Amino acid sequence: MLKVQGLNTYYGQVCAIEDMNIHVKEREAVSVIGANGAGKSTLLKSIMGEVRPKSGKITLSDKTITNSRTFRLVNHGMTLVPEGRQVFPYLSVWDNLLLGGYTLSTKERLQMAEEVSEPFPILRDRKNQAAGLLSGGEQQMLAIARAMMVSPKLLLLDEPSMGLSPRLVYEVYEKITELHQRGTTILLVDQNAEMAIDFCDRAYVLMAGRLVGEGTKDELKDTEIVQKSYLG
Amino acid sequence: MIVDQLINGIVLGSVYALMAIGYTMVWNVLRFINFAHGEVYMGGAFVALTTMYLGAPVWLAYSCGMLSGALLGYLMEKLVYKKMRTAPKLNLLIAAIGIAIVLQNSAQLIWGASPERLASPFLANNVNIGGMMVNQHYIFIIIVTIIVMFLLEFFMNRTLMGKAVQAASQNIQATELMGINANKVISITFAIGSGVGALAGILVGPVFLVFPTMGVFAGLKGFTASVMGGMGNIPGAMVAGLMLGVLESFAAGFISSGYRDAVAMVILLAILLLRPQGIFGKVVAEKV
Amino acid sequence: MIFGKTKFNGCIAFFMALTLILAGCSSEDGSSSKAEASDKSESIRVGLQAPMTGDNAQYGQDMKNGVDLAFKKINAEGGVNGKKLELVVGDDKATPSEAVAVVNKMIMNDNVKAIIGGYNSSPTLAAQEVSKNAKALHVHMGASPEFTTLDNDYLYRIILTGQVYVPAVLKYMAEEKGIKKIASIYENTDYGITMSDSARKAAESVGVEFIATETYNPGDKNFSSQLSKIKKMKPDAVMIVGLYNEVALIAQQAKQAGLDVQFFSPDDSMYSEQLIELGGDAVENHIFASMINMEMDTEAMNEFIKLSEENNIEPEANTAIAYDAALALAKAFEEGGDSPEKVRDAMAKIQMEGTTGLIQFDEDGERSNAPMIMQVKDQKFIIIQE
Amino acid sequence: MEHIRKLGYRRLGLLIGVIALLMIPLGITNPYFMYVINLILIYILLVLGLDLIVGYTGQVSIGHGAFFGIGAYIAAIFSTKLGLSFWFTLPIAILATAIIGFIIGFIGLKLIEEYLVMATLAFGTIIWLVFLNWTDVTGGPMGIALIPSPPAMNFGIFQLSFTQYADYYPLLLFFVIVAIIFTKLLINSGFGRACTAIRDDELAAQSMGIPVFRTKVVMFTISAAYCGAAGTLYAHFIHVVSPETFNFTMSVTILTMVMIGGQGSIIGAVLGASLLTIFSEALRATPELRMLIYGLLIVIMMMFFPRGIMGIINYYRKQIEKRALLKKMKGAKATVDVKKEGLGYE
Amino acid sequence: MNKENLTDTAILTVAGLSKSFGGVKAVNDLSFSVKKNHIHAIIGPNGAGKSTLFNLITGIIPPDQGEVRFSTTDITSLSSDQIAKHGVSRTFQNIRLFPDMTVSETVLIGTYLLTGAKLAPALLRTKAFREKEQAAKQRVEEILKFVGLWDVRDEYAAQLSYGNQRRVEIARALATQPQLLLLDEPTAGMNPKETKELMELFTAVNNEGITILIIAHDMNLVNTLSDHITVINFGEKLVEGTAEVIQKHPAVIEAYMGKVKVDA
Repeated sequence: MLKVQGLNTYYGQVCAIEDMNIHVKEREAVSVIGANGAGKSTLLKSIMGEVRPKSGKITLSDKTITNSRTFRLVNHGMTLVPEGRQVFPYLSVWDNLLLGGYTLSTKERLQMAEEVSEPFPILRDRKNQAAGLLSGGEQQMLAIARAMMVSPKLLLLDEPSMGLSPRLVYEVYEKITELHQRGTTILLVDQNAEMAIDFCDRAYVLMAGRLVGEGTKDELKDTEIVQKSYLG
Repeated sequence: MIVDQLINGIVLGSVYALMAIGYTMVWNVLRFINFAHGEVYMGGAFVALTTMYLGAPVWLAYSCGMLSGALLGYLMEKLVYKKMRTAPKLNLLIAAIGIAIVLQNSAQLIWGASPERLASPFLANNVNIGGMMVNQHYIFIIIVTIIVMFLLEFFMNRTLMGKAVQAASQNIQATELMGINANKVISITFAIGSGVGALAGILVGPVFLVFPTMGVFAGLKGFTASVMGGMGNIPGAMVAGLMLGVLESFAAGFISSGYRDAVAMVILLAILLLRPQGIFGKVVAEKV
Repeated sequence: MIFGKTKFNGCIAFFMALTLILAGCSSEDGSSSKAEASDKSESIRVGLQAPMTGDNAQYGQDMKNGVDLAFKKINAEGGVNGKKLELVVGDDKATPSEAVAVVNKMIMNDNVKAIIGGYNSSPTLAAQEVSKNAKALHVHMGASPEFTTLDNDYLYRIILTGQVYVPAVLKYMAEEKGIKKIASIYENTDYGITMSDSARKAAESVGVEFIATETYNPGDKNFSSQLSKIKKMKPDAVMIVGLYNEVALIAQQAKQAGLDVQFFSPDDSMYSEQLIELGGDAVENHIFASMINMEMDTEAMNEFIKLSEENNIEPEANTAIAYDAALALAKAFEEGGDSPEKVRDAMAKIQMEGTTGLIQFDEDGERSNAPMIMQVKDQKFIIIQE
Repeated sequence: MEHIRKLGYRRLGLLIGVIALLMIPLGITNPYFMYVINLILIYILLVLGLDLIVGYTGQVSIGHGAFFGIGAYIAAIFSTKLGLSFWFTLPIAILATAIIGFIIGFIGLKLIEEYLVMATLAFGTIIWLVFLNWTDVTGGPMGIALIPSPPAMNFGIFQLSFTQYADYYPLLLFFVIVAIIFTKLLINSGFGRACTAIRDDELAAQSMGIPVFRTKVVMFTISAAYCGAAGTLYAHFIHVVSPETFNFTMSVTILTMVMIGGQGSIIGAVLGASLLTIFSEALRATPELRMLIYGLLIVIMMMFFPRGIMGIINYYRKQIEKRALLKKMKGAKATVDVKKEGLGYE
Repeated sequence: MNKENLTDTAILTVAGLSKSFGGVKAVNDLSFSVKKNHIHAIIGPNGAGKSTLFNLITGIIPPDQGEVRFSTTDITSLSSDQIAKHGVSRTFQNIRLFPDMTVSETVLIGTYLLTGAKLAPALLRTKAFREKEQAAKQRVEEILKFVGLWDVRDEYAAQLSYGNQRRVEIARALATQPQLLLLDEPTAGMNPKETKELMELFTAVNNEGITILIIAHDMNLVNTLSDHITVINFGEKLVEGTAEVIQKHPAVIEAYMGKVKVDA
């Protein structure tokens, strides 16, 4: 479904991603793990068109999407839950959700809002509260629900466990798993290697902007490289 | 005397309020001071004037003025500011000042330096309100300002497009992630803000005349009012504009007319130092 | 490396280059101007110092039109002693420092032999020093009276001073209109202050009293506060000292504020179609003293009107006055020839009919025509007292 | 040894340069050009002053026209009303602008970015309105005219009587050279480095023990004093001051010169002041188009050359250096792509 | 080096420190102390409040409650430049260099406290001033040689490799002659080789008698380097102790690895 070929991304002079090749198949859940600064987030940002890659090719369902504008990609059925949630702090929870469905018709939008908030009762309880006042975990739920508004075919998640307590991390992963089981393809990036590997079908290991390992859940679980990457 | 000055102040204040709302809209999305906003105010008034010369009825001329103001703002954003998104704020500021200079002098080339009076169907009549004779056009200005405020308030807080504008002001990248074309949202906001600015110029035209440099001080005042009201706050801008107008009139009436403009500047300084979030702004603690 | 090791060296290098360029230009220019002076054939350059941009731009434009007409006429008749007159326009933006800058440039760089303008008092006061040092005639339209104390033989005023205008109009107001209590609102400039001071001096002798005095700054468009204050004092009449834009606006806003009394102005600064266009009903009955009457049936005026129609120019009072100044200047050049002193002496002795009547100057360089009293009636300017 | 010789040459070069600069009036016969050069020198002082705070400390002010005005008005008032000569008005003006600069800096520099811009704008406008309305002292809109020239100076070989523009030139040049040396000494000291650190990263600077606020205020004070000195020179040179000269437009003009020359560079200041002054004087021929072209120039410069002329020069300088380096390395893989660096902020 | 004799005195004491942002508690009633000459590590998951803690200690943000003492001085309400003056220096999580400066210029900024900023001597170029400048340049040279950046001293700091940029930051911090050095995730984003080299540098710095307080994710680094470890989560202290104690602590495993797997 998603294919990244020979991707190079630079921040000024600094190379953040070097010759990256990954792919995601339909209905698959793929994780990308690696230490801080390994280039995981840059990878997602490059795919999502937030950062301009220097070279390489990205295709989504056989369509080349390299250098596409972010909002176009969303309309193509791919969306990202960004690192650090990035909810709109001064807008209410419900407005955040509705904005997620900006491209839908009014009727569909309201219907979807009801639908996606169903698994997250807390969002319904706090409908009119400013999103910035939610706790980290709640914001993460909101960010995921917001991304689900457009019923994406492919959902990218950037560090969904960041700054969350273990119990919350657990909850977040439960929700993601649920989404996956309902048929959403997922590409997920997380520092929390253990959770990420447990969740996925297949994973990539990144280190300093390069792909250093790849394999299915079971292959990777006990390899040294993974041990190393999640411990540092 | 007090009532006189109060009415003067409210009329003046309504215009400041409209200017302030325009500034606030632009600030809302790009967080920078569009120094050329005063020139949009002037441009709108001149186009209205020309349309009227060509024989258009008043309502059509006014609308044309507003639309051309909006177009001017849109072009400004499209041709200059958009290309400078990543530029330092200082460069943007100077570019805006450059645009203001260009527009002012183009206006002089096109329409000449001599002030013109914009026609108003209401200017000739005074209305008796509780024994006070108030000009009908003044009342027209106040009513239009209030309507515009409510419309924009509705647009910003009750429509999804308005929410998108707010979202873009908080986080452009996340806004794009919602499938929203943030550039378009910004352009539209710029156009609306500029249209409102042009409307202010059109409303003032019959009272204070239309001439190429009319935007300079009006711009400063509108800008002061928008800071007073809390940048980005539409009702705040409205109330602050009115307050500023009344305060100025009182200062001019009871202290010295020469220092009328100094009042606005002193208020601006005081607000910046004591309540930079504006009189009606809220302090929102953000994680550093 | 483009520049030397230290920035200072770079600065010096740059400045040297700049100098070379400028020196190149200047020697070229200098020689050509010298050639011009000795050749005696080409043309006489005259500078116009007036506001061409900014709030006062239309006055400058009017003046330019007037001078253009005059020069066209003279050049068509063969010029001055066979030389064509050439106009150099300098924008003083109605500010003293710009006036100094632009007169400097016109005299030193453009080689102009005389200056017409400025329109406003303060810029003229500042710029006359430059023209005086260069021995260039300076014929201006400013109103400030201090000019007589400047000891500048090259400075001439083509209009009347406030000391002539103000008593005339006050006398009329007191005698014909029976006005006792007057409020005044004046522009806070040399011009306004002079007029206001003259008015206060003259008031006693004609038996009127100033009960309120308000000021505004040039460029102001909102006079509501001042008018409210004046309204409270209940005057019989209000004297407005200002240029036509402001007079029209003040009258308008006074009407909107419900201040309905006789308005008048001391001089003809607002004598323009523009006043009626902007002021409409509000300026009806406005009284002022004037040195010029555009309806006057004199040879000079008729010629001026004909010329302006031919050239498609609005015949404004300011245009006619500037036209007079240019004609007077041309005559002085014709009689004085190449010597600046002789030109000056010719100007001092000049006697000619202009659109403003007999043009002649006293030893201070002032004109001494008697003003007439005019009024706006039915959207037209009419004379009510000769 | 070689080092010393180099230094000696440099000194000699400077000496010759200064003498050559002093000879300029001999080469220029047109007094108007002399006038323009003098004006440029005054602008250089202003731009150097503003650059201290904008270019070296990273704080924006669009109120520096007011300091210029305060200096000019103090010179005008003290010389016309009290009869003080230039040599007395100059220190008074410098001191006064420094004090006012200190007060304004102390109040305003707590603000950041656009809020500081607005505050300096408000301050500049207030001062301008005071010039305009305090008629008893400042002469209101008429300003103050007939400001005397500096007293004649006799140097034995030549006299400066200050009746011609050429006479002002050595005096103005002297102050500009002093200002340039002063600026150089300042920015090459611990204090100057502290300022640059604040400009580049306030937080990091503070963590190095630099008292950010105090440093900014001191720099603002010095910057105001430069403008005060320029104002005094201006008043005694033009002989007239009036409020319009020192309004918002003047503040913007100085800031534009800083930006167009290139921030944080002495050569940039000289270039910006010179080119913009010449440009604006050259456009006097077309008064109606003058400001229009001027405005367009500003917009285009800001859009395409955000680092000003110095940005362009540095870009080509770097490119030349890099080419030389590449030649040296011959065949070695180029590590840096020149084009990537661009002319501006990216 | 005999550490034990020196470690009795606490160089930094944090007591009951709290800070919240818009209702969210970033640091909550946190207390710990750093002993002189130790390398003290602070670990915890992302968002646990570690960087906020550093910002509180160095006075970048004021705490809501609590006290920070440096040796015997109360530095709670001091501004960060004053704290730096007392001898606390730091690096930042996202490297904060001065974009327009070369390596040696950047480090020269660090000598601000050494040279001072007196204007008059600078303008008169007095002897004392020149001597101080000379001393500062000397110090910069020493430090650059010490951290191994002498060869790249004239290059723009921002154009160096990630690892060297971090070195510049450390060199700059060292130039202030600190007694306590705070390092915020100094090895984040480094490759193993760079990490190893940086670890060597830290030991060398510590051997110069400078106490180090370090935030890190790299357990390997923490275990090898640190004398003492404090684990925080949700702004609260979870555990503290030596590396061995921490590694085996169930709460740490839970917090850090995100899942209760004590039994496994």
